[in-house]
Amino acid sequence: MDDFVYAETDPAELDRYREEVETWMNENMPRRDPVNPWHPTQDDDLRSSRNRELQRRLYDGGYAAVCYPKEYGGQSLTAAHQKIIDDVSMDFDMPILFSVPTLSICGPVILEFGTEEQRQRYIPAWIRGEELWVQFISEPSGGSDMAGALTRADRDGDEFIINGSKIWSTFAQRSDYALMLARTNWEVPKHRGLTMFIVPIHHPGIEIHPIQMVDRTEEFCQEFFNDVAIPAANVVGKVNDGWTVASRLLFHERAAVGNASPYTQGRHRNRTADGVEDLAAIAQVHGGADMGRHRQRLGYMETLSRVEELLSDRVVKGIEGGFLPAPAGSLVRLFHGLSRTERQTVAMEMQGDRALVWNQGESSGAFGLEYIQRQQACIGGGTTEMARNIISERILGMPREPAADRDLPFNQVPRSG
Amino acid sequence: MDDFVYAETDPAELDRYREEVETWMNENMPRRDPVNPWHPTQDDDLRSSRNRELQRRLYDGGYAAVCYPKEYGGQSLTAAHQKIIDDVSMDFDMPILFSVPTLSICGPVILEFGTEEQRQRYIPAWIRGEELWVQFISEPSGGSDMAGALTRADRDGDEFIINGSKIWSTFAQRSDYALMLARTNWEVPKHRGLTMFIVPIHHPGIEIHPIQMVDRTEEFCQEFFNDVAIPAANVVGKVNDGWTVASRLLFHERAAVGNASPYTQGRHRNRTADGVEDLAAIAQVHGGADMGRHRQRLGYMETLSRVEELLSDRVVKGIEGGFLPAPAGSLVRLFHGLSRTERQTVAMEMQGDRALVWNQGESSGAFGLEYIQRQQACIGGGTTEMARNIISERILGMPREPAADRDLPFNQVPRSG
Amino acid sequence: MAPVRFDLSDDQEFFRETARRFIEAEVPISVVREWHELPDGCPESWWQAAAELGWTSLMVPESLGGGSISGRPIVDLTIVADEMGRGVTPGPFMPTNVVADTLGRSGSPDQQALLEGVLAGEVVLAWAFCEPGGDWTASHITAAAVPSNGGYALTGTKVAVEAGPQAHHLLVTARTAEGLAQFLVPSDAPGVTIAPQESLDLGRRFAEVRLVGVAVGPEALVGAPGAATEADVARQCLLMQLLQCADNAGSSAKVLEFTIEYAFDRYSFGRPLASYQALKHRFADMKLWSEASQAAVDGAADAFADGQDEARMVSVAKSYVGDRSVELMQDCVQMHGGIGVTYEHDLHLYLRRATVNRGLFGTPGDHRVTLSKMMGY
Amino acid sequence: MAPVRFDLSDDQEFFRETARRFIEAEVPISVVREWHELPDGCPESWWQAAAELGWTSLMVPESLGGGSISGRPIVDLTIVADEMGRGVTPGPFMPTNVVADTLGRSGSPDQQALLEGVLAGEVVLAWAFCEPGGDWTASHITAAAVPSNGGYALTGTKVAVEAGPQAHHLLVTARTAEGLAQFLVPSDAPGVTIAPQESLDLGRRFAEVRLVGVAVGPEALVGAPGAATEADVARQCLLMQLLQCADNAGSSAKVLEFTIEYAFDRYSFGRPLASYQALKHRFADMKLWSEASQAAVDGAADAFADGQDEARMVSVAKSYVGDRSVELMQDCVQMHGGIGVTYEHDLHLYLRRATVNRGLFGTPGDHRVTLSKMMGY
Repeated sequence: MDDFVYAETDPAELDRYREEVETWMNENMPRRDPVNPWHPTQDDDLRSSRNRELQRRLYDGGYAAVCYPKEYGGQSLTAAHQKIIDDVSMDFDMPILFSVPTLSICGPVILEFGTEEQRQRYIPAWIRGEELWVQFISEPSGGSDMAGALTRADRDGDEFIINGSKIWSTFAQRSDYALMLARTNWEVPKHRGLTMFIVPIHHPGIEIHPIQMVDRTEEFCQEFFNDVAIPAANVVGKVNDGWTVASRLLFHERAAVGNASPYTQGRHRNRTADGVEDLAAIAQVHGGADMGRHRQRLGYMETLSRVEELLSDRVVKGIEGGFLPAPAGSLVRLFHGLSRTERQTVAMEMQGDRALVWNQGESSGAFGLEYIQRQQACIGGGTTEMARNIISERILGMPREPAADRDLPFNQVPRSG
Repeated sequence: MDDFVYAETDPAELDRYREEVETWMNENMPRRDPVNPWHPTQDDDLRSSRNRELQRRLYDGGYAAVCYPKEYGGQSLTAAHQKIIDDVSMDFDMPILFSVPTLSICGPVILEFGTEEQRQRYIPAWIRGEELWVQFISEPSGGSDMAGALTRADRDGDEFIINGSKIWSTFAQRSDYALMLARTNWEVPKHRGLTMFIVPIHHPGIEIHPIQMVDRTEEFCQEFFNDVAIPAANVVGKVNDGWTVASRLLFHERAAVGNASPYTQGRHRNRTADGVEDLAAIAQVHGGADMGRHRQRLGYMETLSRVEELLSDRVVKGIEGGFLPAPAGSLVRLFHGLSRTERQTVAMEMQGDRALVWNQGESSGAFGLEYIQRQQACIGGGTTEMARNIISERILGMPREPAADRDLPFNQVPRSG
Repeated sequence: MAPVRFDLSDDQEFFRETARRFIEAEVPISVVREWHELPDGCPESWWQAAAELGWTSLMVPESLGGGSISGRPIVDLTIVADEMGRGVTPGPFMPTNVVADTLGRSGSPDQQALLEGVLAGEVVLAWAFCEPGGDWTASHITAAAVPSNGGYALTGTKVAVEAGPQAHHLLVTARTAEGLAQFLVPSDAPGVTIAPQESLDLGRRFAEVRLVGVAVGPEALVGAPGAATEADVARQCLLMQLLQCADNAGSSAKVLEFTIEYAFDRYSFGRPLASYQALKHRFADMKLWSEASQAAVDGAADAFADGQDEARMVSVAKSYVGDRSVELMQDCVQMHGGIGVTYEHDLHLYLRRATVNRGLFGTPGDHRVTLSKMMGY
Repeated sequence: MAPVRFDLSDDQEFFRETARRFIEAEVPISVVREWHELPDGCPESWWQAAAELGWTSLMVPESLGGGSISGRPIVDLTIVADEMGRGVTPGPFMPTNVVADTLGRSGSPDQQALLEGVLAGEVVLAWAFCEPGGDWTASHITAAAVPSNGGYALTGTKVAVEAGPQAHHLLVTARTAEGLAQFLVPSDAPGVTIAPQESLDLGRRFAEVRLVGVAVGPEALVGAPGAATEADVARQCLLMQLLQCADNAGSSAKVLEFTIEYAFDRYSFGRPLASYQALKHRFADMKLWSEASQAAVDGAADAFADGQDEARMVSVAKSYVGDRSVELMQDCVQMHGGIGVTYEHDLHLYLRRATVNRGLFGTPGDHRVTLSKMMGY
């Protein structure tokens, strides 16, 4: 089964729910400070993080991860309900850190492949805000080739011993557990020798190094594993069947990145020009002689952001109704990457020189910084190149790229220099 | 040898030559009618064509195909001299029809691979304006895969019997001879079973069907061959070595399309917005509220046309000096295709509604017609896709595309449905 | 998998299927080409058959014999436009429905009586709106309606009047002392000259309409001059723009479909075109444009049907679909190579029509300016 | 095959080679990163060594101890700019040369005496030109030079003054009753406040320069106010823009080189990235942009050296190179994937600098407007 579960809901019920959510949020969630908003990623204390506290509040109110089944702490509601919560929550601080990957990526994977014990043990802990998860999937040598993992897990009695390195995990240092893909058989083609594990992050054998991004923030990490022993009970799905699990994980990642996941809570906001309104405001300030050009840009940005919403609704409906295959999430992912880079370019252009050279303390430089990092939107969570492969091969059914490693035993596959 | 022959020439000599050419043209060539210019392709009478007459005038004056060796009717001069003639000739009617493919594509091929008899027999006839040539290379089933020719030439004593079909020859019905690529061996891989022939076009066994383009003009033709007997003496190069000849032919075609050939005479002009000045004029008329947008477009078009000139000079110099490999002509071809389609799009935009719906007799519709045909600039003379393959593979040295037909006997190669 | 709405009711789905089968049976491309030679662009009998399927009744109130399929007539209308785009189907569909909508809403009983003929496909309506050099907004209208013996005398020149050559009645937008006004005028009224214009689109018909002191009675007025008419005109523009977008979404989806087929069938260097990654990635982009265009059209149609923010959403659609649809078709021409720029190949028929839809009633650039102004800039 | 001019004389080629080897030996990227911490962006001693290679003498007349390599100093200057771009090499190269050029042409003997220090790399010059919200043309200048006891009092605010923090003297552009004028002012003159600004470019230094009633004598005037100064300012702008373009042509060529290498070395799904056609075609476009950028820079430099149509050709270069260089780098970031947006990777150092070069002294869009106006529209 390659799509989400949705239920029919009548409009009246949804209107009622919206009112209910609005009332509750007003009474229970902190309003977003428009001037100097709190950014979920700013707060870096592990145990008593604001994200965990806010997640707990949602849980107590019954508005946490509402698409999850009741028995695991959710509400068994529909994507429509979650969307209402997201809309309303735009004016409030939300525990965004729990949305990706914990609830939207790791969550559905455990729901689908986890043992009942694993589900009982872990899912409620997320929804109550007690545990944050990350993914240990990408590797320094791997790029988009997730199945090319070199990290090894060698069986030793009822344990597996992990050695190797993973990269691009989000805030691993602040998190508790990770879903990790490791190679358990080197004698077979790459897809058939992988296994998915649940790994406790704060383990003596695991070193975590934050990665400094171009703007010097440290959202991502690289991890090094030295003889990390993991109980066999932590295997997710079957041993050597990890790729089945991983491809579902990647599917949910695309959905999350493409705003097509019903498991995310709230919406991420950008430091600078997130909405087109923000751009309009910039134009007001710096417009002047360039009004003609700014109007074209502004109108185009408004076009892209509206069409992006409409497309993502269409894709969700299309997958839900079986009109579109599940990989259609890649359409949203591709559109998002392209429109976001476009927006950051336009924002920089509108800011003018101030985005390039600014007085100490001025905020205009952030526009320049976001511009030089704009490709992140086309890289993170699966590159736009992979999205185009998926669209052409899995939606349009075009022939797959010849892969030199398709049927070769993995230990014979050519690798980076 | 994969590049043109150039000679050093001192600037003073060139200035003198320019004056000489100007004087001569003023006295001997008909001035271009700015209002209702003559278009070399309009005139469709085979024998007494204006192109032939103008070519003869150039020859009598000693300004025809000046880069050709003296012994074949040229002047053994340099590309710099030809460029001067081209510059000066912009104000005069020129026999453009002889430039491509006769002088710039077929010419160098005969120079390089033709027997002395062939050279003596054919080259002077072009330069004197007596014979026009075309190419019979592309085939309906072939697309960019010139070496996949299905037209067969079966040996019969000292003749070859041709059967099959060719397409995209330019004004074949007005021409005299063609360079034709045909398959003489089906048991070997495609590149090793081809032969190049000189074919008299007006032959009972050859049917010529003009192809109507989107704007209903008929520049190109398709030909059908039924048991056309060609003497073995008409083979160019060696039997079954036709691909060697053809790849040189394609090289010269790219040079010609990329304005990098020293063998073309004069420059082709467009029916509508050819120069940026034309665009500026349109903007003057229809500018109005869109001034801001038009300025951006106009400035960008000026940018592209200037850079295109500079790039093509650079590439000619680069190939000449051995700084760039011969395939660098594809850079110019690619730039040209992209800038031309851009210009035709902008011209249509500037014309506004009049390019879409117009009163009978108004000329503004031509802008709409050129817009819907704009891709011709990215297709004719080798597609931009082929140019990108050439640039990445032969200039950047990237791995070639896997070809299913590389080493397969041709009669076993998979073909279009 | 053709990109149509995913929320069609069974009735709407049946309506769509019927339209598609009707077009495939009655107006295959070969017939479209034959009809290029017809002065009206299509036979009257065929238009009457189309009308029987409800193509002219959707915007007409039930009280006047019309009626929609879903109760959301605008959505139903885009379904037909989408299918007509897929078939580059000729016919006075857009102007007839747009004018019929206004007559149904603002017309006098006498004027509404005309709708019976429209429902039967016997009466074709055209909208004489844009003037030479005009910008497709009411503000540029200079045609004058001067009071004269109890009625008005209309004078002005209108261009790109779709269905002008075959229209029986014209809705003429003009200025009066009381503000903007619209008049329903018989095409053969004295003083009216209708000169067919040439168009990039070989299927539909356009005309220049010259009015020289055309005398009409007060009963020719459609609705009240001033604010009411301004609102009618604004709605007529939005409706035309929405239908143009639906038409282009349908035609570009269709072009993409047959170009993808071509890429599978066509071999180059022993491999199908569809196996070349550089082309696959461009097809992926085109698929994205096509799906997003459909989403934009549906979003605009819904906004219109709900009366919520329709001006913005229609401009968004025009801004997005206008550009993506023609760029998609141009890249499909490129994918076809030489054959794609021949008259014999059908591609240019789609591109011609889409290019006209893109430009009339405002280019994408124009609509971006509109959107920017809506944002107060 | 790095895209440099194909018509370099042996002397020029030697000059270029020397510059490249000097940069590779003295300022490898590791050193560039260390120098980010230096207040002046580079050690004085290094700048003096660079000056010994002739980096500050090209625009200075031989009579004053300067001299070019080829007799076409502007061309020689772009050779250094291209190499510095390839190395993202810091240093007050652009403003020092631009101001030195003006002093050499219009300066008084006393002012020209300063050039000796410039030639030795001991004196750094900056140009205090653009004002907050300014458009990089003389017309926006509001800084005032008011006559006061025999000399002038200068008042105004200048921003994005390159090399401002380390400059010994400032060339200040201001208005007088006689028209536009320029003054050579010691950085430590009373009333001058130089506040370092932050920049996307971590290598070069910029400052805001505030002048409050700065008293200068008549001898501080550089050239004659009015037309003569207008011409000097125009030339200074063109020179800065040309050097920005040469810098970006060099840096984007370098980025493309190491990204292509990466594509050969990096394997994905058992194949090098360089074997994927979708990427190959993008690399082909980038190669095109890179070669065309070099052609545009060389064309502008030649036009400048020949004094023929240089304003147009420099705007053409800024319009083309400005956009293509940063788009090339952004696509190279994409080719690198995640590692390309890390601080540790060098790519962003190039992109930061190229983005600043693209924007200061007019964006590509600004220069397209300029070109359009040159065409009388």
